[in-house]
Amino acid sequence: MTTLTDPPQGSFRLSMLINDTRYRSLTFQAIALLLLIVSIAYLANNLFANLAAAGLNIAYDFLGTPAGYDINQTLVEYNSRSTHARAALVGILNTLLVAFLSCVMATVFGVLAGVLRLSNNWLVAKLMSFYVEIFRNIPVLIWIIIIFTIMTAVMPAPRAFRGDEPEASMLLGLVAFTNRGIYIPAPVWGPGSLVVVATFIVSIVGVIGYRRYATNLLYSTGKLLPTGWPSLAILFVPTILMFYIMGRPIGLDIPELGGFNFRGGIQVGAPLIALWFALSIYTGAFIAENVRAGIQAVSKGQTEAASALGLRPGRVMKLVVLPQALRVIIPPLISQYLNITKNSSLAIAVGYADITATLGGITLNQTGRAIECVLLLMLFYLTISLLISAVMNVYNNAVKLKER
Amino acid sequence: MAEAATQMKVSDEIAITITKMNKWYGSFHVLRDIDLVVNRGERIVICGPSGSGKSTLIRCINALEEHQQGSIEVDGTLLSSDLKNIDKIRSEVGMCFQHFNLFPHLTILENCTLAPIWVRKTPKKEAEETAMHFLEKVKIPDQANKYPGQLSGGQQQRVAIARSLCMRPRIMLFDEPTSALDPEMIKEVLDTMIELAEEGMTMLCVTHEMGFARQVANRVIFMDAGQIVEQNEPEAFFNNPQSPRTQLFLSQILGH
Amino acid sequence: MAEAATQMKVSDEIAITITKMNKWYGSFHVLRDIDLVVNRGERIVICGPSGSGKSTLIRCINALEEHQQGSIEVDGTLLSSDLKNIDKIRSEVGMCFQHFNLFPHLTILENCTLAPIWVRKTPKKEAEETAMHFLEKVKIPDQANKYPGQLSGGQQQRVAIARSLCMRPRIMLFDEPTSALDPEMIKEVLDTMIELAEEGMTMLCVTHEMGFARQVANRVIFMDAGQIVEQNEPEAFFNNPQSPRTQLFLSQILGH
Amino acid sequence: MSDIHANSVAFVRKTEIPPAPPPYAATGPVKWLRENLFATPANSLLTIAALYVIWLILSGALPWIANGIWTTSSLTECRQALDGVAGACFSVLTERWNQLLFGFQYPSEFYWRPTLALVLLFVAAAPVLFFDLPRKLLVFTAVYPFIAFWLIWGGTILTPILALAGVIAGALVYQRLVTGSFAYGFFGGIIAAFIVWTVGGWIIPAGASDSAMLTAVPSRDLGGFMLNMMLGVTCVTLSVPIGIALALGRQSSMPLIKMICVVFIEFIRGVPLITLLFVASVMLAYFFPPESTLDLFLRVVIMITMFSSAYIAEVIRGGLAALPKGQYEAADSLGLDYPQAMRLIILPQALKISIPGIVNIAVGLFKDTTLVSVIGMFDIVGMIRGPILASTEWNGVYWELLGFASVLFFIVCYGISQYSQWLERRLATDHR
Amino acid sequence: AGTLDDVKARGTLNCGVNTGLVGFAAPDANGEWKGVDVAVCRAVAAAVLNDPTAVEFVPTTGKTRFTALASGEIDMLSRVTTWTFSRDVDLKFTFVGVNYYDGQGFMVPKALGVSSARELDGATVCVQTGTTTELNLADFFRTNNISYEPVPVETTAEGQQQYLAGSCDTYTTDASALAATRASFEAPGDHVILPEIISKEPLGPLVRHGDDEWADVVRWTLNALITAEELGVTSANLDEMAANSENPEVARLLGTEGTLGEMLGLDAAWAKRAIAAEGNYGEIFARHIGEETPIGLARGLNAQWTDGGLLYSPPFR
Ligand SMILES: Nc1ncnc2c1ncn2[C@@H]1O[C@H](COP(=O)(O)OP(=O)(O)OP(=O)(O)O)[C@@H](O)[C@H]1O
Ligand SMILES: Nc1ncnc2c1ncn2[C@@H]1O[C@H](COP(=O)(O)OP(=O)(O)OP(=O)(O)O)[C@@H](O)[C@H]1O
Ligand SMILES: [Mg+2]
Ligand SMILES: [Mg+2]
Repeated sequence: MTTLTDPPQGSFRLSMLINDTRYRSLTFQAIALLLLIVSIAYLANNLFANLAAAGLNIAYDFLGTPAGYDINQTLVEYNSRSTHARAALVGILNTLLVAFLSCVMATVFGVLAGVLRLSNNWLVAKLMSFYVEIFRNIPVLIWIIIIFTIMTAVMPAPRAFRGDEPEASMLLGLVAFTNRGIYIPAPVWGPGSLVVVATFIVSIVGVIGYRRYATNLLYSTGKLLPTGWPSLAILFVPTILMFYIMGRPIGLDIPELGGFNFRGGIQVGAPLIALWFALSIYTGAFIAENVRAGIQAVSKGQTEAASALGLRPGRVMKLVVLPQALRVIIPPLISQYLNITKNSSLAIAVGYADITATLGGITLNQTGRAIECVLLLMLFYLTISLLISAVMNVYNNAVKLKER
Repeated sequence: MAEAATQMKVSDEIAITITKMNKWYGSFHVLRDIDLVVNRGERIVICGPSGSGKSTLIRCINALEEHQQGSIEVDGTLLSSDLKNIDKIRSEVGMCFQHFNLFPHLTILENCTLAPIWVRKTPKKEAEETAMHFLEKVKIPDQANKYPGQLSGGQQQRVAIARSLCMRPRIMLFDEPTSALDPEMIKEVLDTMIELAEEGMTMLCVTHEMGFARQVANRVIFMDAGQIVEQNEPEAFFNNPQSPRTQLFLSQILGH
Repeated sequence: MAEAATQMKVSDEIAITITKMNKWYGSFHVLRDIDLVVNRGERIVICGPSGSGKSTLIRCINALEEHQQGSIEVDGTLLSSDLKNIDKIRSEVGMCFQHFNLFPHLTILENCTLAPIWVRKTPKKEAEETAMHFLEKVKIPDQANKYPGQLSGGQQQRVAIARSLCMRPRIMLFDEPTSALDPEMIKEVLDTMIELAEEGMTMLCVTHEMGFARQVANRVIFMDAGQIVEQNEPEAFFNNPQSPRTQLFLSQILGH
Repeated sequence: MSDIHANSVAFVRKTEIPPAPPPYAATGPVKWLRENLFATPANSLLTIAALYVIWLILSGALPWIANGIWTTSSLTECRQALDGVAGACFSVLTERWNQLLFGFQYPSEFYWRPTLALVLLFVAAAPVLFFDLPRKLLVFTAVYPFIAFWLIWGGTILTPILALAGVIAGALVYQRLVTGSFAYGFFGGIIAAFIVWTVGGWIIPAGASDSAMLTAVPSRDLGGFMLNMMLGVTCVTLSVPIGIALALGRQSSMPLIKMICVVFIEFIRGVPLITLLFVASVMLAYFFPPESTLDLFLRVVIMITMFSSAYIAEVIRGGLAALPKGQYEAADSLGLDYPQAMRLIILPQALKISIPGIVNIAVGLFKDTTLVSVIGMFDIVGMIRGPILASTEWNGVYWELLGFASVLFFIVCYGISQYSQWLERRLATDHR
Repeated sequence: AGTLDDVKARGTLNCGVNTGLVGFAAPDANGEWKGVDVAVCRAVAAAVLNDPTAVEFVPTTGKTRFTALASGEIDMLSRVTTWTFSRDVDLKFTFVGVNYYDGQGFMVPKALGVSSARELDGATVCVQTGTTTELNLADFFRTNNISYEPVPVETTAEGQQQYLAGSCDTYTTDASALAATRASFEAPGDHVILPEIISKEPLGPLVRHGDDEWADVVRWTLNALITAEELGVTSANLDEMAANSENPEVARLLGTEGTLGEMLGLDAAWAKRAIAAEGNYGEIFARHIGEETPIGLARGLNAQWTDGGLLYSPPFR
């Protein structure tokens, strides 16, 4: 920017470096830059001196060597001959998995508790504030350990299911709760199952279509169709019919006790469950507060105005309060999602193979490449959080209320 | 100006009957033995010191507050805890608030069509036509696609009036509709209300705009400490108040 | 009333010289070729429609905003990017804002002594004495130990004036000092300003209080769209405006 | 009053109606029950469900607590004593309370020292937390860190005295020079403090610690809940000034400084604390000269402080943004320079607004100090998961130990958050 | 300066140990560190600083141990660390010897009825992460073509809890540690250690690469403990042996003859002090993990070569 009228050029004096607004900020920035460079140089110099003294170097080729260890919960093909990079990938996917599951469940808990906390039922409201206070004020690590302990120390071991008079039995003969996790039946896709699945997908589209149609109908003729039970019917009836028409092509692979463990079915490991549940219920308490604040942020006048127009309470909620409350709720909600992702790194306390446990744990231990592993680890989390904040910014800009 | 008021027709039909109505907030007795009959087409202005229960009274009429004793009958429907009756009364009675309470996430047009579509089940197109009609009436049809936040206070209050009118109410309640507005804007809102009055709408209006009261009211009611202390035709009320409390109040308000 | 103005002495010394000053906000040209010479002891009132650049102009004078072309000289000091000069000018020039901008966490007395102690390096005791002197002058010595939040708007604005005066400025700038006040309070602030004017303080005052302008101003400047459109002695300015824009403006403001 | 009619409009009240008590149905417990518990059928169902949940919790927990055994010396004995009845073995707490609170290495004869430090902490924190208390108490707050350091770590008293002397010298020089320019004062103060520390370092005799009044305790021996408290208090205290600097930097008009602060803040906020603790435990040592002996405690303090200062910076930035622009302008127009304006006008107000936010960060941080157990420090969680649960006597006692830790954290965190709510209410009504 | 000088200047030895493994390194009820690894630290401290208590014990986890050593936070690491090629060569450490020849084994509850590791197909295995154990385990099951499910645990304590809670069928680690763990159980008899030893685990103290003086000090202190047992020097007869022994090697060892201490940069009585600290290797073994202790390990491979074991110290000459 061209600045003020100044004395003619050439009369530069050294004191102007401090006294002249034009140079002053340059001076300060130069000093800051210098300090920054000096301190980085100092740290880097120490680093290289230390590494050289220890005869080490910074290299990432260890990522290509076989990891040598096994991982119990993997979403992609992996065995002990796979590389460290692949182990890291397994970890990343596991982090994303537990973060995703926890976000969903935390939202459910949070919204429920937040809404119930505003309920005019005194007892329920008090119970919910008890939940919120208890969970907010105790460290999440302790919650993870407590829930993991419940999983491992209270649930029966698989061997309890053995014998003629087993101490424990499977729920409905389908699901087994053990201290190693929960075993649920896995679907077996027979011929024709594709048709059933396709039907189901078409039904989902159908439900969306029906709801659109109902809205349009309301708008064009003023007829209000019910949406609740018809949606359910559209969702399930055709699929169930098709299931029987195709001769029940989808079977269940029911977990069965064999050898040391249950076999067959899908195993959801105890660490995953503990982490999932603990993160959800802990973060749920925070989300509940956000939800409550969001709903309370919609002024009482809005509800009154809507009721005065004759809208029933349910519609007031749906048409007036929620759309406004969501704008308040969603930004903190997204940062809670970010917190969940970051807190999922506590997986290390329960032996869940997330990125912190694989790359930042076993790989680091096995290769001794501490600096490299920790840097990669931070890079990963940084990427995730930058992505999430980018999403948040986009959202915030999209819903900003139009003002004068 | 009193002529203007008398020119407007008042029918003999009764619109609202309030009998021996009492209301408490906790143990605080806000409304005491209120008796009031409003005829169709009447325009009533309610005034009184702050905290005297004016807002509470008109909020009881469309069940935004519940009363504990006595009865309120609107257009022949008794206000009880029966949801049906409440719905019926609310669709007969429009209300305007001090702070407009427009829905900030909806455009002006959507604000106006929301209730007709969802409560009256009017087709959207028809609702929009009605809305445009009333927006024209309050003289802001060109703002229909803006958001409330983009309008001035006076414009917002006029939208709020239009929004109520879209439900085609037979009675309108106003709770200090101009007290949150700048002086220039007060006039435009009062003009709209006067126009409404001239069309014969039954109106109950809490306001301290004495000019408005003189011009359109059939009756002015003065409340204090939860009671109706005095009521009279505007000329008589202002020129010759009977109760000492009314006199005190008027001296304060007009001396200002 | 014009006599009052002419009574007050205007010296030949020049206090402020603004030459061909231009300022842009981004690409928006707020001030265009402003030329203005203010003599010591002169009292100038600046008026004009909202957004015409009045505030910007006087904020440029004490470097709250920087200008991009032309020069501003205050008391012989050229306003440049040299911090020394800026400091010098700011300690010569006092400023009062529309919203007082008192420091809410400090008492009235602390508000007044802060700058003398830290900028002028006056000993605390002496600073307090000065402060009390000026607080007496604006007629609120008894509030010295209260906090700004405990005073009325008019009192706050008078404290703001006293606070500026404590730095013993030779020039005072006022930016709509009364526009955030209730009518009763406007008078007490204007009285203080008139007193100040009578003592011969050089003043630049953005205001729409025409009574004040007539009573104390030597000159009234009318700005529009970033330019000085017209300037004249108050009587001539109000009774016989030349430019059509001024006429329009005056008709609006006086008709109101 | 049937005389009120459209035809006879005029009405004047002659008699005042006195306030009457509300009808019984509108008051009393009946109304309360009806309104708050059984307003609608759905509501009644909810109430019953809630009662059931409460019954479930209480019926599980109460007998367990009531039957608790406090006096046995191992789990086996405790199980025998319980004889199949559901009950808690609180004896693990009576047996190991010292380890849970102080770690297993802190000499037991010195337990009074950290305890005293904790008590004094309340005294020191009071004037900061409650504005009404006499400002003079802040003097004690200022010396408290040195007292606490000496109490907890012991060693020669000369060390804290020297540290204090350095700070005082710095402050004096700062006061002397700051009237000239903030920069002179600031750097002069720092230099003076360093001179005093260096010179003092030569003077303190090498063996002073051995013959000290309080025996020195190495920081490796700190543990248990005390470690959580110390990490929490130290890191929050240290991170407030750093947070202020970062927040001011982020608001700066100088792009480079702004950039540095933004990058730092966003980086720290983007990674989980645990990775920073990994940095402390496995990386940081590489960044310092080999001969420097930064022990793990210090390294962890550095990383946690960085972590919390980034979050506190964001809170303070909010406080700064909440101040009206007029405050900056008024300060400018009075001729105050930037450091003066910040110190005298802006920060006092911004910090006051930010206190509730800072307190929330502090609570979060305090809870997060449990993560140090993951890098092998023996805080209360580390003690439970390591030495105590692994010991032969108490292998398998989960609930009592985890419950105890939870209760401790709950008391502290809930207390602090109640304080912050009280403060928020108070700030809302304060004369501002 | 070399580590030796640093240690002398500091007056204490920083010794990295396990966070808690009974018999090797664990704090007792009074918070005092005890165990075979700890004894080595004390011996070195005694040799160098003339004070077996001048040791700072730094508890390290599998994750932190190598950084702690590489960065200079500790002077030596004495923490059941397996001597492997990559640790020695790639991570740039110097293993100065072996103080315990170990091998990886499995522990299972008796009730499971398993008698060989090869029967563990499909089992859930608790294993400490970041150890060679984890790698051996993978290799063992891979070569035997059977499957398993690993449950990674961070510390011995955690492994023990998980195993006892039944969330894994078997716990695998070095056989000595298994014995130590089992010893701390309420009912040790309910658990068996399977006969297979699936790996070689030579455990020993290590120091940083490149500081040979210091490596020599630690190496020969360890050797002194072993040689002392071989020569029959015990903490009890130490003074007597030093005064009267006919054996020239004993004389060289105990510094009554020759200048071995000087060559190391220490004084003549260094080894004598090292042995005095906790006794010779045999005494240490017997006190912490031997058959009389709850851990109850037999000497086995860790007997002197003269008794058919692998302990074979180079001569003091
Ligand atoms: N929700 C409530 N709970 C308890 N008391 C209330 C509530 N709403 C209003 N009140 C009290 O009832 C009394 C009457 O209130 P109301 O709002 O009707 O007065 P008003 O005449 O409209 O006053 P204003 O002119 O200030 O609007 C006041 O004393 C008020 O404090
Ligand atoms: N910081 C800024 N950035 C960009 N534009 C600005 C800024 N401040 C003021 N403006 C614009 O500059 C113009 C002049 O503003 P200024 O405040 O000087 O007007 P004014 O004459 O004082 O008006 P008012 O009577 O409303 O105070 C206006 O159009 C305003 O929108
Ligand atoms: Mg009201
Ligand atoms: Mg202006």
